[in-house]
Amino acid sequence: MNQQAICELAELAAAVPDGAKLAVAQDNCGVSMAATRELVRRGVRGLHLVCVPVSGLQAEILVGAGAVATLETSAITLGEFGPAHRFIDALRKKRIRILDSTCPAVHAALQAGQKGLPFIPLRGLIGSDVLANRKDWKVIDNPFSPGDPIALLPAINPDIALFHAPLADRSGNVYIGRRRELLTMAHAAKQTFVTVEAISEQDLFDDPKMAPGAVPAIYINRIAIAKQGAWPVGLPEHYGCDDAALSRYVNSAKTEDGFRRFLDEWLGEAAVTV
Amino acid sequence: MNQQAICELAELAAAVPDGAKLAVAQDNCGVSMAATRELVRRGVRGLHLVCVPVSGLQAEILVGAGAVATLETSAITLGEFGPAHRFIDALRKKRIRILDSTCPAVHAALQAGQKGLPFIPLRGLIGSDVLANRKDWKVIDNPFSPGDPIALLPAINPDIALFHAPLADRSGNVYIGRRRELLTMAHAAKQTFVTVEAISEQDLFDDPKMAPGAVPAIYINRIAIAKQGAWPVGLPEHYGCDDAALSRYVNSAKTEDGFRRFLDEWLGEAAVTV
Amino acid sequence: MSIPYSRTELLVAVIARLLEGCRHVTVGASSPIPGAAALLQKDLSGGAMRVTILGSNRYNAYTNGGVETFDMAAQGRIDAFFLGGGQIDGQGNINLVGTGSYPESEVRWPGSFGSAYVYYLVPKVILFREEHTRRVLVPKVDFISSPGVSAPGVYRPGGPYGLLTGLAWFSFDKQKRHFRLETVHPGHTVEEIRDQTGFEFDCPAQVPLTPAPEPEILALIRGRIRKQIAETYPRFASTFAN
Amino acid sequence: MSIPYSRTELLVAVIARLLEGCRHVTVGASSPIPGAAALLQKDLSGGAMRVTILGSNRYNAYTNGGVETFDMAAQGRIDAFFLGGGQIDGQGNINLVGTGSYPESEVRWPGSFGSAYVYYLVPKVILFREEHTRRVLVPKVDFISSPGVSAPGVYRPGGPYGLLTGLAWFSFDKQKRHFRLETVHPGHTVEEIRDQTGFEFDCPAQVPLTPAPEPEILALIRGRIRKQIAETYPRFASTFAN
Repeated sequence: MNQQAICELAELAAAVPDGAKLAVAQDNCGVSMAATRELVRRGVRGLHLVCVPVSGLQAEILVGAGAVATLETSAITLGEFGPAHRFIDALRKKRIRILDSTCPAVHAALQAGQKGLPFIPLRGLIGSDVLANRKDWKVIDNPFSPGDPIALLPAINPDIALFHAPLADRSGNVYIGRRRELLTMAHAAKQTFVTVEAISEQDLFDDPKMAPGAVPAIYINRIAIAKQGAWPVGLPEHYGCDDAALSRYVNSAKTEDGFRRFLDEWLGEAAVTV
Repeated sequence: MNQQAICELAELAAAVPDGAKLAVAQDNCGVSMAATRELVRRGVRGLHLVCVPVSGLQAEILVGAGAVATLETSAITLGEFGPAHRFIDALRKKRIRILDSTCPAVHAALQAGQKGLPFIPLRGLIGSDVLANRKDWKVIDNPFSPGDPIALLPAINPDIALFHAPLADRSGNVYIGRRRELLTMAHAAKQTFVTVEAISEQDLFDDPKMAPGAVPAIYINRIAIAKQGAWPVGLPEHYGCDDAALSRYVNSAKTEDGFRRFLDEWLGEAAVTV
Repeated sequence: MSIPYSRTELLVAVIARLLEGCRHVTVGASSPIPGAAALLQKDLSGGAMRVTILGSNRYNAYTNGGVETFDMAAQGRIDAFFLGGGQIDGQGNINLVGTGSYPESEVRWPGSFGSAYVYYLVPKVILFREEHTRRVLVPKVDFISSPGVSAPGVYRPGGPYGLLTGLAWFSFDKQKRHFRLETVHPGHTVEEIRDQTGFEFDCPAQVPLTPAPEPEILALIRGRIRKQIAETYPRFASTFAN
Repeated sequence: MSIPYSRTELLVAVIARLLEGCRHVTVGASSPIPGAAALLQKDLSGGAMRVTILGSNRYNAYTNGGVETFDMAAQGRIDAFFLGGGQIDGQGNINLVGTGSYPESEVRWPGSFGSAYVYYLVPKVILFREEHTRRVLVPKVDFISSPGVSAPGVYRPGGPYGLLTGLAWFSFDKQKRHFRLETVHPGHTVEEIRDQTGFEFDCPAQVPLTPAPEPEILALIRGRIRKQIAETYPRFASTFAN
């Protein structure tokens, strides 16, 4: 972390360059919708979005806003609220390149990135069209047991990992609790940007009960305060998802026009900061 | 975990069969010296001891007592207290097979075990005599980048992981805090046996601050209470190592006779249980 | 004399029976009926069976992030799991991606999730899809998110145990690579199943009816289980008996 | 006019200078002098340099267990690290395992620890061994825990930066694959270095003396740094000035 890690939301978004390989968290695991809005506001383009391992509203909006060139994910789902219309439309119109994956493959490739491995093997996959369509994956014969084919995945090292967390401290440590994929993302990524509900005046490492759930400051490059920063997605143990807002979104996004109207309104709202 | 996870120390030790591949933690990370004493008392033989990634008094005593057939470790050290005489003597007399390793290789191979991978690649190693002496390791050409040799390590899946922790609860969850290698050990091992300072009446998962530092009960097969169970090794945040006892040990263990006298005395002491 | 029950209640009871003897069952996202069934069997087992429900806080004791489910599957610590599919074919192949040509897809679904992995590794994968139509149960899936069977030599300790729909329960024969109709749910017929199924399946001369839930099972479902599943699926729990 | 100082204090000051410009330095187990030096340079950098001391509680903010040090090294997040060796040879090979034939070894040391990895990956590895004798600095090590240089094609962003002993500081030339005598510690001579070194090394016509620690550096070492290192190495801190 540099000394100026704590910054404004707009600065954080401005530091995500066009074309970046951006890793984002799954719903209810720390989705920074606040930063997503700032990214759309600044008109980011050409992202390679890596969903860890799936995404919902965040990917759907970034795709709809034309910010995404490549989408690497195991699924895009808005769950019971309905289809991800903008995602489906972008695929049909060939506006994005899709790298369909499977959850453990995203996790394993990020863990390879975390460990500085060039690749990692993974079971499963063989005989699936997921593998058949991933020209970047390989199948080799297990060198320890001939006649045992196994898939190899190249490591994922995102340029930037982006997520939302309940708490950071003044040293730049971020609390994630049990949401360990956020730690893996931060380790694997070149830089990590985080929005948080609040900044604690107490150092997380001064409390032996908090330290095990922390991402150390050395991995964290930017932190912006964004209260309710996951909204309308939820942040477990803090707030649930906003069902009405999500239903409204899915309804609006059925058409491109409807989505544009949604965007105008959403971008018009001021970001909630302190 | 089965329903009878909480048991007596002697039962725990009796459940470690001769010849087991036993993974143990490094000093100050949760060394179960209490279980080690019970293992020596029951006369366990033929262990394949995997030190994660190094060991001290625990491996030294198990080797000295004749319990170890194969020793897989990145180092055996008693630090400033002096040489590990019984370890050195056993090597010289060819009483044990040594698999010299390097710390990140032990960690990576256990992580492969945790993930159910047959092997994992690792950087470094090439050109070292560590690699040259590990006939179980291989070097391949990186399939993604020809001309880039890389080592492959087979996964380590211990029969039993054994460590000492500050706390367990009645459900069988065990608190390890920041000592995450203990989690990896438990995930990779077929069974996990733990000694603890105390049993909490509160479920660790009922406290969101404790849960991130827990090994879930599903990985835990036996738990025995052993107060000061790491002694004379330390348990950070609980007690330091007993310098006088360690110095005394190193002094005794200079000769095989001296070590035998130490053992007699040590085994004569009652285990501290509740 | 039998007590009236809903289709949801029948399916919960059927799945619970299928889980008998499991030590640990994991239920994926958006799976309220399998979740309720797993909790029911856990209750019936006297707590001997463990249940992990992804998306639940109470029934999820994982501490290594999202990867832990998959690592556990690979470790052999998950005995049963549930998968669905926009399309399922007679060889047990499942498609969670879309119809028509890939990647443009005529109909696009969310994606493969963890199917291309857990289907290989979990011994008892129960395919569960309420809709039983030729749209879903097809001769051949358009995209194989995960195959029902694998070539010899492919590491595959897991695979399909059977297929449960709103109309019937089929077992899967890994050797013969196809389904066998085992029971038809009360109110439905073998002819209806044939009409609505797009793939060939084995069919014995006499197909028994799926047993109705016993009164004490129904009472459990409507009582304790409904409360337990409400933590993860509140809306589902409120429409349980419909 | 110079203030009297101990050899320990000199070594701490020398290492601190070598660490200038690093963003993050990690110090392994049983390394009190490198630990003190890293804390000194951190202080001099105004906190811009991060220090991780394995074995410390205060200077260790890791949350992923023992593997995190090695993963960080592979990520390029550690700029400098320290290694020693029972034997070190003129090609920068280090031996932490033992002398004579392997595995019986005439003299057996603890083992290679993480050297067979970090030596390849950390850009600035400082070899540090106080004992400067032909027993330690040998023509060829008996066991290569980790090689000083690697064959072309081997992934190796890291390696030896130099060798500091109780008598002198050598830099390492990766192209030429050998050491160069840079400075001799006050009170010692080039002849003494030659006598005590078992391998060939480059030696300029004039070898400067290792600069003595400035008074303000000595004051820092004896004040703040001594207190800070006492957390991890209490006994060492109490014998600092001896």
